[in-house]
Amino acid sequence: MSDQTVASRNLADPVARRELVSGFDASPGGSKPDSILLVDKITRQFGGMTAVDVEHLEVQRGLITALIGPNGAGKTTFFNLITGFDRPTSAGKGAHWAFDGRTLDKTSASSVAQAGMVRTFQLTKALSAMTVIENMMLGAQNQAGENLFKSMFRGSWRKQEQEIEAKADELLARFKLYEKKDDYAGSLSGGQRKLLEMARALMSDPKMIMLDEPMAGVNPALTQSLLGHIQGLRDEGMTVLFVEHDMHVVRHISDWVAVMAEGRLVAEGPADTVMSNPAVIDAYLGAHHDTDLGDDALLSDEAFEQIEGEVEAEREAEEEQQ
Amino acid sequence: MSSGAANAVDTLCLAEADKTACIAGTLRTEADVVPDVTLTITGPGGFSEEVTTGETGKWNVQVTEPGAYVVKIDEDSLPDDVVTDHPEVTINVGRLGATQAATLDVRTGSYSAESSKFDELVQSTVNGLRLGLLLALASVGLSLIYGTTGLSNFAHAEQVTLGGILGYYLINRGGLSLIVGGILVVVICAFTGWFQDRVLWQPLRRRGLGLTQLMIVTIGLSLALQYCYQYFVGARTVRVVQDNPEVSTFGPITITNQSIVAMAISVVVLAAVGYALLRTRIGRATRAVSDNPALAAASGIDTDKVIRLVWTVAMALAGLSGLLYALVTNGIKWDTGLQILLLLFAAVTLGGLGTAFGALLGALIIGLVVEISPVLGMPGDFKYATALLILILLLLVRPQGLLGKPQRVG
Amino acid sequence: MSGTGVATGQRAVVEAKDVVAGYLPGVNILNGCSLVAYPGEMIGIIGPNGAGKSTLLKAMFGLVKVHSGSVTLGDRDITNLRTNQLVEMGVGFVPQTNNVFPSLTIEENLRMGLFLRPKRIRERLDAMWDLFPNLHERRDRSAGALSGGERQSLAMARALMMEPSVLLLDEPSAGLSPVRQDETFLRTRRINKTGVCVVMVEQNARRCLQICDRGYVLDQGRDAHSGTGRELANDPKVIELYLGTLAKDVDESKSGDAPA
Amino acid sequence: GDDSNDSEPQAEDTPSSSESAPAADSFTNDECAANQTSADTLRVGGILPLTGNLAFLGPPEVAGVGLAVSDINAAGVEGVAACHDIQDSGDSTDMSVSTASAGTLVASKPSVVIGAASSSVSLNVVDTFADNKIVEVSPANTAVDLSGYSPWYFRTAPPDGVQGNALGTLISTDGYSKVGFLVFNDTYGTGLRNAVQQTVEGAGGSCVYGCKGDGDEFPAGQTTFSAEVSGVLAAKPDAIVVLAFDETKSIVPELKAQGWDMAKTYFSDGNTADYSADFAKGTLEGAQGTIPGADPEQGFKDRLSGWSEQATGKPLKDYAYGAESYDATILAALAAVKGGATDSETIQKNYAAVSGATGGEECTSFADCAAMITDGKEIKYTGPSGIGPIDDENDPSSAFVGIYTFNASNKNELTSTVEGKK
Amino acid sequence: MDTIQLILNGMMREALSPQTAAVAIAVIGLNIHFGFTGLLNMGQSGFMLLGAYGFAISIWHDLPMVVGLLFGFGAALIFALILGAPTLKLRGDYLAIVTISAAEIIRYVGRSALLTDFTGSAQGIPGSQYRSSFTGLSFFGSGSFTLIPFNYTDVADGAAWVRVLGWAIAIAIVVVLVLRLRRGGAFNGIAQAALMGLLLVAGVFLLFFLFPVPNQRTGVNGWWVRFVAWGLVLLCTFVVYLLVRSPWGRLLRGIREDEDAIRSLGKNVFSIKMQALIIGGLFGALGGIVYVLPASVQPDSMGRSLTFFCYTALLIGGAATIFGPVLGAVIFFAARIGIKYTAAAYVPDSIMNNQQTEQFSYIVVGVALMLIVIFRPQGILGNKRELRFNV
Ligand SMILES: Nc1ncnc2c1ncn2[C@@H]1O[C@H](COP(=O)(O)OP(=O)(O)OP(=O)(O)O)[C@@H](O)[C@H]1O
Ligand SMILES: Nc1ncnc2c1ncn2[C@@H]1O[C@H](COP(=O)(O)OP(=O)(O)OP(=O)(O)O)[C@@H](O)[C@H]1O
Ligand SMILES: [Mg+2]
Ligand SMILES: [Mg+2]
Repeated sequence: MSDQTVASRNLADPVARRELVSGFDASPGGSKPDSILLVDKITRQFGGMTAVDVEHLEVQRGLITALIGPNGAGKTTFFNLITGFDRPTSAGKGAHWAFDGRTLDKTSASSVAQAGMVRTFQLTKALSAMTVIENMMLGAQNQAGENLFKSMFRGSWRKQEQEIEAKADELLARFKLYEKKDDYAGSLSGGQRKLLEMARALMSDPKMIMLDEPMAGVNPALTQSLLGHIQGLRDEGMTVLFVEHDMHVVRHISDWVAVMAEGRLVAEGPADTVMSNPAVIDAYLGAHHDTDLGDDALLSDEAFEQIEGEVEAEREAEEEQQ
Repeated sequence: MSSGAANAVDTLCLAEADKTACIAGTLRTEADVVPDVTLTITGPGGFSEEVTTGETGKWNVQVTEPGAYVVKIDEDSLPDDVVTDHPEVTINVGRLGATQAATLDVRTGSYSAESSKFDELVQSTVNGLRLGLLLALASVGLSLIYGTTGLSNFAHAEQVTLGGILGYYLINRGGLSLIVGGILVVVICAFTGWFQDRVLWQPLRRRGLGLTQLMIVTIGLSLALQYCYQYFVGARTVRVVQDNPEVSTFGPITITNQSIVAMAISVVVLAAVGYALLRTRIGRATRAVSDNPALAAASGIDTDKVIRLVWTVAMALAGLSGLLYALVTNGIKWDTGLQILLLLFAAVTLGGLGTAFGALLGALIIGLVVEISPVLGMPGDFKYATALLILILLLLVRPQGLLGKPQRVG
Repeated sequence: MSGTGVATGQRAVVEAKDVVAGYLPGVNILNGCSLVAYPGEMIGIIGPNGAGKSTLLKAMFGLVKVHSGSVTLGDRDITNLRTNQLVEMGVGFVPQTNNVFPSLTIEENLRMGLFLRPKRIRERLDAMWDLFPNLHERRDRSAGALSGGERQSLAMARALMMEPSVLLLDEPSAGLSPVRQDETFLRTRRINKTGVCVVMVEQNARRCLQICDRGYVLDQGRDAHSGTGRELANDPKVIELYLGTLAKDVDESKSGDAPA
Repeated sequence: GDDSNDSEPQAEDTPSSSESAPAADSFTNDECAANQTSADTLRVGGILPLTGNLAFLGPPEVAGVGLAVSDINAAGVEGVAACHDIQDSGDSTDMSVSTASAGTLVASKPSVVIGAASSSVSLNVVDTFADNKIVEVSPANTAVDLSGYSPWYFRTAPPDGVQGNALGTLISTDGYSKVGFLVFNDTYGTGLRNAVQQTVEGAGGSCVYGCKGDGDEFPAGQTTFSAEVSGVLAAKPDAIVVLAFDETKSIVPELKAQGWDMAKTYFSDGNTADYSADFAKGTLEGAQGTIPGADPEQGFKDRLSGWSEQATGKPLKDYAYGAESYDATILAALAAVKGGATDSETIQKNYAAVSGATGGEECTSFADCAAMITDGKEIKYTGPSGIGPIDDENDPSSAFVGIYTFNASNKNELTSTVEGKK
Repeated sequence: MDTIQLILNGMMREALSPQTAAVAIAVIGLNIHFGFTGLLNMGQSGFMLLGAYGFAISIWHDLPMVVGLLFGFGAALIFALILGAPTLKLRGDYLAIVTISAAEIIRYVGRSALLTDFTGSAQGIPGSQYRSSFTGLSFFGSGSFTLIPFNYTDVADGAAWVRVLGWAIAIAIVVVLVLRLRRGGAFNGIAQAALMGLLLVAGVFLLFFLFPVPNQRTGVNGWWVRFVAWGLVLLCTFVVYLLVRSPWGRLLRGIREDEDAIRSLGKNVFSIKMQALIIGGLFGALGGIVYVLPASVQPDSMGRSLTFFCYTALLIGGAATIFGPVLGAVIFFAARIGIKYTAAAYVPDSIMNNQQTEQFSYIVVGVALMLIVIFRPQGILGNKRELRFNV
C-alpha cells in the first residue's frame, strides 16, 4: 500500500489535489489514475422501469467524490447495488464491480463492508432499543469478542473493548452526541439519528465511506464542523463518496462530482465546472438555487412558471429512463 | 395371546368349555347373504363334515380337537350369479371352548374391487375446495387483523369454535331455524369482536403494548376461552343440527347439500369482503392504519374506529366459518378451532402476510393439499404435515408469500 | 418585509403557550415553549438537532402529550385533542419521518389525505396531479418503493389534499433536489398567500428564514430567539450557534470568483 | 358371568329404571381431608381426565370411584374408612398437568391411585407411583405394552387382545371378508386395530384400509374426515370398523353422507355409546359394537348416574369405564380389608388375591366380600365390570365382552355376551 | 391456615420440579432466540422433542448415555441448520410460521404409526426404557429425605407466627433480589455480590424450611433429577450471562433491532443468527432431555402448547434478561398450581364440582396470564424503557 501513503501525503494539500483532479478525464465514466472503486455495466430494473444504468464509473482513491442528481435518479439504488443490499438486474450479464482490487460481483453486504466500503442509509437505521454508545461500538471491525467462543472469556476482549469505547466517545463528542451516550437510540431526534448513523459508520475505519445524504436534516452549524471532520479523514487517506442535495456542502468539500440522472451517469468534473454546466443547472440545480427566496417577486406567475419549467425538465429527465 | 370365544347371534353352536369348539361364519357377497350353499369342513383326526348355509347365510360346525381346519365351498351349490376366487380357507382352532370364525370370499359376478383413482381425485378436490373456502373465511379475518394491527391473534381459533358452539346452543338446543340461528350467530360473533376491541385491544393499544406482548395476551385469551367452552359445553362433540345431511351427486362427486350452500355462502361473503377491501374507503383505511397508524391519524382517519370495524368483521367471519365448519364436518368441540389454527396461520402466511387475498389463495391451497394428499399416497397422519411442508417450501422460493411484495432497503 | 400580519391585537390562529411536553413520564423535552401564528403568517422554526422542534409540532398536533401549557386553534383549546379531530378542524401535518403509507399506492396515499371528504377526491386529486406530475405517472406504484425525495413530495401532496387552513411542516425540503427545494419553498409561500397559516421546521435554515414572515429559534426545548426571518438570519449570535457560515462562505467565494 | 346373562336389553326409557335407583340420600361424596393419609384411611387418589381432550371420559370414571367409596363407607367395615381425592390428568398435549398431579398425589400419601384413562398419561406417571410404592390401577388402559409393566401397576380394563379378538370374531362370523379401519393414531386405536386385524385375517378375511403399517391412521382430535371416509370407501370394504373416541360423532354422518350402509359398521368400547341425542333416528340402526365387561345392569348405571348427580350436579351421559373404575376401587378396599391395613404396600400384596387369583368363593359386593374376608375365607370378587382374576402381569385374566347392536333410535342394546381370555 | 400451607407446599413442589427446570432451560434458549436476537422461534418444543428423541431412542436401542446426549444435541443442531439455512433470511413473522410448522411436522413424524419401532409412535417411549442409565449415575443413594432436616413444624410446633414471620422474610428477600436483578444483574464489587449470594442462600434455605418437600433421593422425581436439572439451569444461566454481556451479545441485540444496519457494518448477520439459533436450539434440546427424565417421551406433550408456555414464561420473567427465563418458568408453573389448588380448596362443591373447578382454574390461568402481560408487559425483570421502541 505504498501507493496509498504517497497519495495521502499529496492529497492533504489542496493544491496538489486540484492538480491531480485537473488531470482527470472529465467525461462521464472517465478513467482515474488510481481508482479504488470501479463499476461496470450495472443496471437495475423495477418492473419495466430502469432505475440504474451505469455503464462505467471510477472513484479516485483518497478524494471526496460527490454523487448528485435529481430525485429518483437512482443514487440510493446505486449505493444499494454496489454495497450488496440489492442485486443488479444485469448480474451475470456483464455486470462487474470491484473495490480496492477485489471483485464484489457476488459478495454479500457484510463482506463488502468488511472489505472496507461502509455505507450509511438515507432513511436512518438506528438500533432503537440499544443505547447510543452500544450503537457506536457495534461499528468497530474485527472485534475478538464477536466470536462466539472467545466471547465467553472476558479477558480475551476486554482491552480491545476499552479502546473501542474510547474511540466511540471521541467520535460522539465530535458529533455532539456525547450527552446522549447512554440514551436509547430510539429516543434521538431525526437529525441526531443521521449523525449517529454517520458516526457509527466511521467507527469501522473504512477505506471508503459512502454517505447517503448525510447532512439532510442536520443543523447547518453542525454540518460545517462535520465537514471539517470528513475533510480531515480524507487527508488521512480515506475515500469518501457521498450523495447530497445541499449544494453548499457539495461545493465546500468535494474534489470531484459525478452527476446521475435517469439512472445514468451524465456528467463528471470538479464541483465548479459541473455546477456551471447548463444541463446540470437546467435539470437539477434550477436558476434560483442561490437567489434569495424571500423576494416576493419570485411569487409572481412568471417566476413560478420558470421554476415549474425547471422542475419539468428534471421530470422529463426522469421520464426518459422509463 | 390365544383366541377368544364368540356366541354370535343366531349361531346355534355353543362351545362347551374344554370339550368342543365352534367354527362358524356367514356366507355373503357384497350384496347379500347366500343361503343353501354346501360347505365341507375337514380337519385333524380325519374330521370331515358338510354343512349348508341357512336362511341368513349362517353356518357352523362343532369340533372336538384343536388344530387346522379347511373350509371348502362346493362351487356347484353356489347360485349362478355368485362366484368365488378362493373356494377354500384354512383356519386354526386354537383352543376349545371358543368360536373360531371362518370367512369365505364370495362375490356376485358383476363385482369389481377396483375404484377409479380419478374419481377419488375429483371428489377430494371438491372436498378440498370446500375445506379451503371454510378456512378462507376464518383466515381472511385473521389476515385482516394481522394486516391492520400487526397482531397474530392466537385466539382466532376459539372464535371459530365459538361460531359452532353458538350454533349448537341456538339451533340444536334453542330450536331456532338454521337461517335465523345462523344470522344470530354471526351477529353475536360480530358483537364479541366489537366488544373485545372495546374492552381489551383498544385500551391495550392506548397503553402502547408491544406486539409480542399482545400476542401472549391472545394466547391467554385462547386458553381462557377453550376452558370456558369445556366448562359450559363439556369436552364432547356437539352438533348444530341432528339430521343427516341430504346428499347430491354429480358424476363422481357426492356432496351434501349443506356443503354446497356453505361453499356458496363462503364465496359470496369472501367476494363482498374483497370488494370492500379494494374498492371502499374503509378498506383502504385498514391498510393505511396497518402501514402507519400515526400518519393515518394525521390524515383524519379515526384509527380506533377502523380497527374496531376490522375486529368486528373478522370475528363475524370467524363465527360464520365456525358455524359452517360445524355443519359441514358434522360437529364442533371445544378444541375444533385449535385443531385448525395452524392451518389458518399457514394459509395467511402462504398467501403473503397481511394481504387478505393472499389469505384466500393460501386457504384454498391448504384445503386442497389436506384433502388430496392422502389420495396421492400420503400417510393420513401427514396430511397436515404435508400442507405445512408445502408452506415451508414455498417460502423458500418466495419469501414474501404468494401475493406479498418484497420490501425496499435503504 | 412583506406580509407580516402581526398587527397587535389581532387574534392568533394557532398559539402554543408555555408548552411542557415529553415522550416519557418525567422527562420533559419542551420546557415552556411558546409560539404564535397570526392569520396569513408563515412561521419558520430552526434550531440545533434535538432541540425539540419536531416535538413542538407533534405537541401542537396532539401526537405528544402536553403536560402543561396550552395549545389553541382560533379560540378553541386543542391541547391534547385527538389527532383525527384536529384534522377535521383543518390542520394539516407532514411528519419528519415515516410520512407515507409504504404499502399503499401513491394514489391511495393521496386518497387517505382526503379521507374525511371523499366527495371531493376527484377534484383534489386532479389538482395534485397538476402540482406533482411525477407522482401522477407513478400513481399505481406503492409508496414504499419511492426514493427519498419522491417520498417527500408525496408526503407534502398528501397533506395538501385536504386544503388545510393551518399547515404544520416538519422539514419539507429535506432530501429534495435543489430545484425541488426551491419549488417547495415557493409553493408553500404561495399556499400561504392564499391565507393558509404555515408553521414550518427547517434545517435549510437560511432559505427558510428568507421566505418566512417570522422565525423562532429553539434550543433545549425553549424558544431562544424569535423575530422576523431577516432579523434572525442576520443576527450574529444566531449565525454562530445555528446557521453556520458555510452557505455564506460559499456564496461569497462564488460571487468572488464568478463575475455576476 | 351369570349376572350378565339375565340382563335383557332394556326397552328405552323404561320408567322402572329410574324407580329402581336407590334414593339419592343413600350416596355420600367423601372427599379426603388434607390430613387423611393411607396410614389411617383408605385414601383413594384419582388421576383422571377432568380437562383436555379426554375430559368426556372423566365423569363416569369419577363416578365409579366416588360410588365405590360411598359403598365402602356405607358398609362400615372396621378400619376401612375411605375417601377420594381426584386430581386432573389433563391430556397428552400437556404432560406437565399429569406430572404435577402425580406429585400432588404422592405427597398426599394415598392408598391407591385410580387412573389414568389414557395410556400415554399412564406411561408418564407410572414410574413416579412405582418409585414411591403407590399402587396405580387404571380402569381404562388397554395397551399391550403395559402388561406387567411394574408390580405397582394394575388395571381392570382387559388388554386390547381380549376385545380385539371378540370384535374380530364378530365381524368374521358375520361373513365380512374385506374390512376397512377408520382408526385414530393413539395407543388405544392402533392396539385394538392390530388385534382385530389379526383375528379377521386368521379367519380368512383381509384388511383393505387403515391396516397396520399403511399409515392411514388419523391424528386424534382431527375434525374433518372427508378424506379418510373417501379413502376407506374407495377400498371397497365389506365392513368398516371405527376405532375412535368422540371423533365418531363426526365420522358417522360423513360415512352416511358418502353412502355407506351403517349396518356394516362396527365400533369398540371407545365409541359404543348412546347416540340418541346426536344423530337422526335410524342413522346407526344395525351397526354393532363391543364393550368389555358384562353389561353393567341398569341398576348399577343408575346408581353411578345417581351418585354423579348428587355429587356433581350432573347425571351421566355415558358410562364408559365407570364399572372398571368402581371395581378398581372396590378391589383396593378388599385388599386393604384382607391385609388389615390401608397402606399401599398392603394393597399391592393383596390386590390380585381378592380378585380371585388364588381361587376363592365368588362374591359381588364390597359388604359381602368384606364379611367373607373377615370370616377368613378366600374370595373372588366379581363386580359390574365382569373381569376375571388379576393375573401375574397384573391384567384381568379374562373379561366378558358385550356385543351391542344399535337400534332405530341410535341406542346401543346388548345382544349377547362372550367371555374373552387373554 | 392448613389449606394455605397445603397450597403453598404444592406450589413449592411444582417450583422445584425437574420439569419446571427443564422448561426453564428451554426458555433460556428461547430467550437467546427471541429475547436477544429477535428470532420469533415458535418451534422451541420441536427442539425439545428432538433432544428427547435423540436421547431416549439411542438409549432405548442400547447405546450408552453419552451417545444419547450427543444424538439429542446433534438432532437439534441439524434441525437448526436445516431450519435456519433457508429461513433466517426471511422476515421475522415468516420465521415464526416456518418454525412452528417444522416443529409440528417433527411431532407428526414422531407419532406416525409407521415408525412405531423407532419412535414408539403416539404412545412414545416409556421412561423406564432410558431412565436407568441416568439414575445409575446418582451418588445420592436410596430412600427419601427432606432437603432441610428440620422445618417450621419443629419450631414452636409450627405456630402461625413462625410461618408468618418466615413468609415475611422470604418475601422481603425475594423483593430485594428482584429489585437488584432488574438493574441488569450487575453487582458492583465482590462485597455486594457476596451479600447477594448470601441473601439468595438464606432465601432458599428459608423457603425449604417453610415448605418442606420430602422426596426420593434417587428415582423418577427424586432429588437426584432435581439436583441435576437445577444445576443445569444454573450452568445455562451462567453461560448465557457470559455470552450476552460480550460483544457477541451486543451483536445479537443489534440484529434484533435492524439487520440491515448490522450488515452495513460488515457483520455476517446470517452466521450470527445461525449461531444464536443453534445455541438456543441446543438449550432447547437439553431442556427436552431433562423434561423427559422424570416422565416419558410423548410427542404430543411437546407440541404447540409447550412452546406457548415457554413464551409465557419468558415474558413473565422478562425477555432479554438473564434471570427472567428461570423466574418466569418457576412463577408460571407454581402460579398455575396455586390457582388450581386455590380454586379446588375455596370454591365450594355446591357451586362447581371437581371437574368444573379444574376447568375453571384454567380459565383463571388464561385470564391471569393476560393480566400479567397487560400490567407488566416488560415482565418482572424487564426494562420498560427498552420496550417503547420495540415495535
Ligand atoms: N424496490 C423498488 N421498487 C420499485 N421501484 C423502486 C425501488 N427502489 C427504487 N425504485 C425507484 O427507482 C428510482 C430510483 O430510486 P433511488 O432511491 O435510487 O433515487 P435517488 O436518486 O436516491 O433519489 P433521492 O435523491 O430522492 O433519494 C425511483 O424512481 C424509485 O421509485
Ligand atoms: N420517541 C422519543 N422518545 C424519547 N425521546 C425522544 C423521542 N423522540 C425524540 N426524543 C428526544 O426529544 C428531543 C427533541 O427531539 P426532536 O425530534 O423534537 O428534535 P428536533 O428539534 O426535531 O431535532 P432534528 O432537527 O434533529 O429533527 C431529543 O433530545 C430526543 O432525544
Ligand atoms: Mg436517495
Ligand atoms: Mg425534527
